[in-house]
Amino acid sequence: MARRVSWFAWFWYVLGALYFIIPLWGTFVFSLQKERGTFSLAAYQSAFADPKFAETFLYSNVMAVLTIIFSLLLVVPTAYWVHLRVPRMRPVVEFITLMPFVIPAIVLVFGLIKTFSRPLTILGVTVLPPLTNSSLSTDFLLVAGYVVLSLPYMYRAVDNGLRAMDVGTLTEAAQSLGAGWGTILWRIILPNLRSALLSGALLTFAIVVGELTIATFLGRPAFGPYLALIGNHKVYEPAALAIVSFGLTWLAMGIIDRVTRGQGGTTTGAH
Amino acid sequence: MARRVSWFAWFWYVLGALYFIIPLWGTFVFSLQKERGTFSLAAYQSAFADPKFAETFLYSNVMAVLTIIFSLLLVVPTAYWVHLRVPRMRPVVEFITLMPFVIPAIVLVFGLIKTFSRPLTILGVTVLPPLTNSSLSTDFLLVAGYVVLSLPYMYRAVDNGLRAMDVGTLTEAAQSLGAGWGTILWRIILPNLRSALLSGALLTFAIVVGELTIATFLGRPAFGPYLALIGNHKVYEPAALAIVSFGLTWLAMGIIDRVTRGQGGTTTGAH
Amino acid sequence: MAFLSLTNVRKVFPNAQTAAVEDFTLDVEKGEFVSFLGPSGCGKTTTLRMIAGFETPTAGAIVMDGKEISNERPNQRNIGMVFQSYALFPNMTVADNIGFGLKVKGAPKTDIKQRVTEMLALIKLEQLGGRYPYQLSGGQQQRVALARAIAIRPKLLLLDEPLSALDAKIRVSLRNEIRAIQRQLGITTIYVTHDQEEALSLSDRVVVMNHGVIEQVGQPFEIYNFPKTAFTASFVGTLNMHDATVLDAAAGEVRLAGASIAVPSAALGGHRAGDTVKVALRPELLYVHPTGAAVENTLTGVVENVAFLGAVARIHLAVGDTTILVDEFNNPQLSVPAIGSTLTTYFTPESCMVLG
Amino acid sequence: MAFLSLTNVRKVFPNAQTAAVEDFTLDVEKGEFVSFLGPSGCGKTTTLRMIAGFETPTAGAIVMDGKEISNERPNQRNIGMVFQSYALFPNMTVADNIGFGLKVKGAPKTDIKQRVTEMLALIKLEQLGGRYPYQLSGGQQQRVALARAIAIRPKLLLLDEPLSALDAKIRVSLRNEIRAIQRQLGITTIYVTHDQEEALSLSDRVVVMNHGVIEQVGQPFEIYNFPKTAFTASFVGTLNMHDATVLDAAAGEVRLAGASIAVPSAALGGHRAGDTVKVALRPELLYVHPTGAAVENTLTGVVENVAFLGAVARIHLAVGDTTILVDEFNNPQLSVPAIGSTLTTYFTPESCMVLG
Repeated sequence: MARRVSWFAWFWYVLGALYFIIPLWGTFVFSLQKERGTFSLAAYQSAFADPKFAETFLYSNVMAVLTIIFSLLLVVPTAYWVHLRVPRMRPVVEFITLMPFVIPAIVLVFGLIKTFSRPLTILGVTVLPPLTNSSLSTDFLLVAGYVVLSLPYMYRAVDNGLRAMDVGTLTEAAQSLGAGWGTILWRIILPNLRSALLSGALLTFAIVVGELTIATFLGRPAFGPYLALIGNHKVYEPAALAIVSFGLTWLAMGIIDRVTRGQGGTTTGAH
Repeated sequence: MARRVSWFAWFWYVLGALYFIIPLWGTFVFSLQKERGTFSLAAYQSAFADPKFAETFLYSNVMAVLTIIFSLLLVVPTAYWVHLRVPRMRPVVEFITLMPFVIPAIVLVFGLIKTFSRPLTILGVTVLPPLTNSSLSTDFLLVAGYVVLSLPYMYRAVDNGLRAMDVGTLTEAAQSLGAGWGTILWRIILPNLRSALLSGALLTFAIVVGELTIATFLGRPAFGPYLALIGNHKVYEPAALAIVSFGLTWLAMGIIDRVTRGQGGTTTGAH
Repeated sequence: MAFLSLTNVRKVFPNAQTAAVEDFTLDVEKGEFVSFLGPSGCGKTTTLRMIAGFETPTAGAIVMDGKEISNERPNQRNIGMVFQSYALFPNMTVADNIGFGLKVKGAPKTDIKQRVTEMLALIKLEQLGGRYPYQLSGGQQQRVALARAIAIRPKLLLLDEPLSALDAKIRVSLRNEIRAIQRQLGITTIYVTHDQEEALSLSDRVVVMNHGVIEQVGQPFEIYNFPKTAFTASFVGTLNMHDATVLDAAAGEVRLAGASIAVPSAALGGHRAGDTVKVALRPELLYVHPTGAAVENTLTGVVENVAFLGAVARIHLAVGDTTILVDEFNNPQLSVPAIGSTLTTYFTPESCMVLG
Repeated sequence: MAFLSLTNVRKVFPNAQTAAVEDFTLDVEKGEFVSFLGPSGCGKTTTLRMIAGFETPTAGAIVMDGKEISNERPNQRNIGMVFQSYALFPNMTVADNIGFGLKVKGAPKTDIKQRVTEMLALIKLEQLGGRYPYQLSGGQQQRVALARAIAIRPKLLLLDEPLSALDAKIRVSLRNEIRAIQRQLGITTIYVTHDQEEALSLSDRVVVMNHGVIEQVGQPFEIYNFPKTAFTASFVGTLNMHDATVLDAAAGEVRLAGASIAVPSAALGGHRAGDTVKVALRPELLYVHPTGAAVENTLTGVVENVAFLGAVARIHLAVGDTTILVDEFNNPQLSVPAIGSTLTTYFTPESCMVLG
């Protein structure tokens, strides 16, 4: 039977590969053509030479790490609680986490700016000063926006991780052995989510580093706007940076694969 | 025990709600303030009055429907095959479908334009004319880009749907009753994926209608660029359109909820 | 006073039409092994989960060791629990799993180590302390789960269908092991199962449940031989149960499958001639009639089928339009009757149970 | 010629160290009910899946009704299959599930309708044709799955642990139903199970498997009473199996648990005095010694435990440092020996099996 489906499998394999490889190959070849008539890495050298590159890249990395920390604090307890107490609500929560893609980023950033550029008052009492006045508080807004953007990936990753274990029974087993909520989260749930959290964090990282809209509108010196700026002024360098970013992705994918493989037995053991 | 966790539950409930509601509320209040000193729907009237609104909205809807059709044709057989024959590859395929968020849309569109604005040749033979010459072929590129963008949602939705049934055993049961691959896909797999497909399709729809980058760079008259354009020139109308788009989302969510509920027994029956 | 007392315990789940458990009252003595036996959805697991603290009773009291525990949190009750799905922590080794409860309680490291060694010896897995759960077979995992529950020296041990996920052969050997360990430690134990042989073979007392209420509480021998209700009689063990017509209540005479049968006359008290009663007979209490001998209470029929169950050969005998099961103990020289042949079976009046 | 023939069938999975099935040769007659019995991972399910066409044999031939089918696709073989997980199509009603196979084959609507009605009557679910699978109990779902497999009038019916997911009580009633339907239709059937009682009670012949190879093929009575290997003897039924030392091979005399025991001398052929052999005894062939009577082959020990299993009371008797199990048939007047009391048991030389 395996033989019978193989033409089918190959058809989709080839189609899928072409779908991803053709644009990538085009971009790569293009990035090597900065020097007319010959292939060279000149575009890469030029791209890395700009001090702005290192500066914006570093800034985005710091923002990415902050985003990961805050979204973990938000997502892990929520997803755990949903799994444990209201599993029927899972599709609803999942849908809510997908909202960032339904509300375009541009609308999200409008809402953030409109709301927090004035002092926030509840029933006439000021509970929060305007946040867009200093760069520190604007960074806070930026991270808040990024947390929303990263929600779908982070939630999905954690949700998948929780689904792979029997959350309810493990929790009850730990309770019957005298463990409280803190111990259960820290000693049982988190260790078993290790590879899921890593995968979510890596994805969040990649998204934040490349994000354009929110960073632009909040006027922060991030890598995304820098990439777009180069795209407007230069021809070959954006292609080079795209290839670099793609390379980093595959590196991350390799890491995830290794880590997941190391834990393979843990999940397959359930069968 | 339920009582003990309730403070915890409420804390996250309230935090999550604030997180989403504050920006939304701010945007909504703002959208009502077009006429100074009073709340009115003037911004909504003004936004709907523009004939460009209907035009771009219709165009984006057509593109969305095409995107849904093509991504279903790509995703359903692939995901089914992965579930059935190479379940160990699932994390890898899943990661591949997430790539659109790791390669920024701007890079994707660069690659598409760079590759397809010239005749595509393989070993010196032209297999495809340049696609950016006519608006029809550019629309084709646009849909191709959108299919990539929608992959994560579509794949996840289908993957979840497949996971909820025992794909392998159902397939073998159908085979032992004499069914071929076509019958199995059409009569067993698709009907049981109904709510998953609907959810994936609705999300794809929402994403395509709001998408900005690809449509802008390919120069097509879509709703996303129109929204951005209004955002640059007008003050209150974008807020109004954002609220409308949000309302449509909740409508879609309600529909999904109803449909999923109707089939609830099918999945819970497995316990 | 009893070590564990449940008094009028009731549980209604939100949005449920009927109570999952109704008016459950039971005293368990220290060191006793009690089983809750019944079909799926009879409330046995819900009752166990209320004792463990995972569900809160809607009404009633649960008192353990003289203290009301209904409102205590599960992690304060010091009750060990073993689950059907083992529920070992996948990120910990066997030794860490077993030591987890003591570590949570802040026991010194040397104490934990000593107790883990002790437990590994008890479950005969001395060599496997460093393994991870996924490296063990199902039976080994469940033994580790048992050791983990016992390691904390709980006041009470609860087992929720611990053998259901295992193969038939391992089920039998592990149940003997569980019973031996329980005897050795003298730990008060409650065991939930839907398998009547498991309940009968393990327990000091069996609680038979159906539709959320207790049908009967008693020793295995009592439950099996003197069931109080038709449900208990038919759920526990194999049974011939047929309608019979009372011929003479005072003389203990009924008509069953066309034959006049003697039953204990006391069992017919309150019935009159012409009444319909249910007469129940265990297949192993029916004997094949020795040719030529004259005995009372005989039924003659045609052999429909002979099923060989191992230690027992079960003869399906068609008497009129009812099928009577007759069990014979296996032996290698056994001559089973041919299908289609005529056979006479007899039984003592005392072995007849009259129900309803 | 046999209806179904497997000849030297072998299956090695990619990347596997050892063969899942090795040199499997078996002939099944038309209308026969054959069980594959063995522990998890013994290759029984793999063999079944090769017959169904879900796995391709690495070597060997599978011939059904005179035609080699090893390379036919599963949907061309016309073999009905019933799965452990029921595998009903959740989007179809019971009637549509049963009619699916005929619909796929393009049968006329009226024919399908008639056949579905017939099948619903066969499984006694006439009223439930319009229900969806999730509205049925597990036992009902499995009956629908059986009807669906039979509806296409398959040449062969395969059942893969069909009762494993069900409660003990339903398992027994459904297995009797399966056997009755199989008898009624005369359909050739292969049944995979890890439960020895199921295999013994259902089958015309049982194939005992272990580690991918056939240990023994035979009728249930034969498998149980005359096992050829130690594995078969211990896997099928409960067994006392202990090492004994040959005292006099010609006279059939061995030393077991400190006592001199007579066994069939033919069974000791090839052994010499001083050799160690395994002596196996079924618990139901050991009898409690009537006080004062003089019989041969007695063992005297201390009662360790008495487990009441329902129809049988099992006495654990400690003789020296070995534990001997003695089964007694239940009766309400049964007086079980007290734990700690001394008991003597006896058995006939013919009931001793000598293995290896």
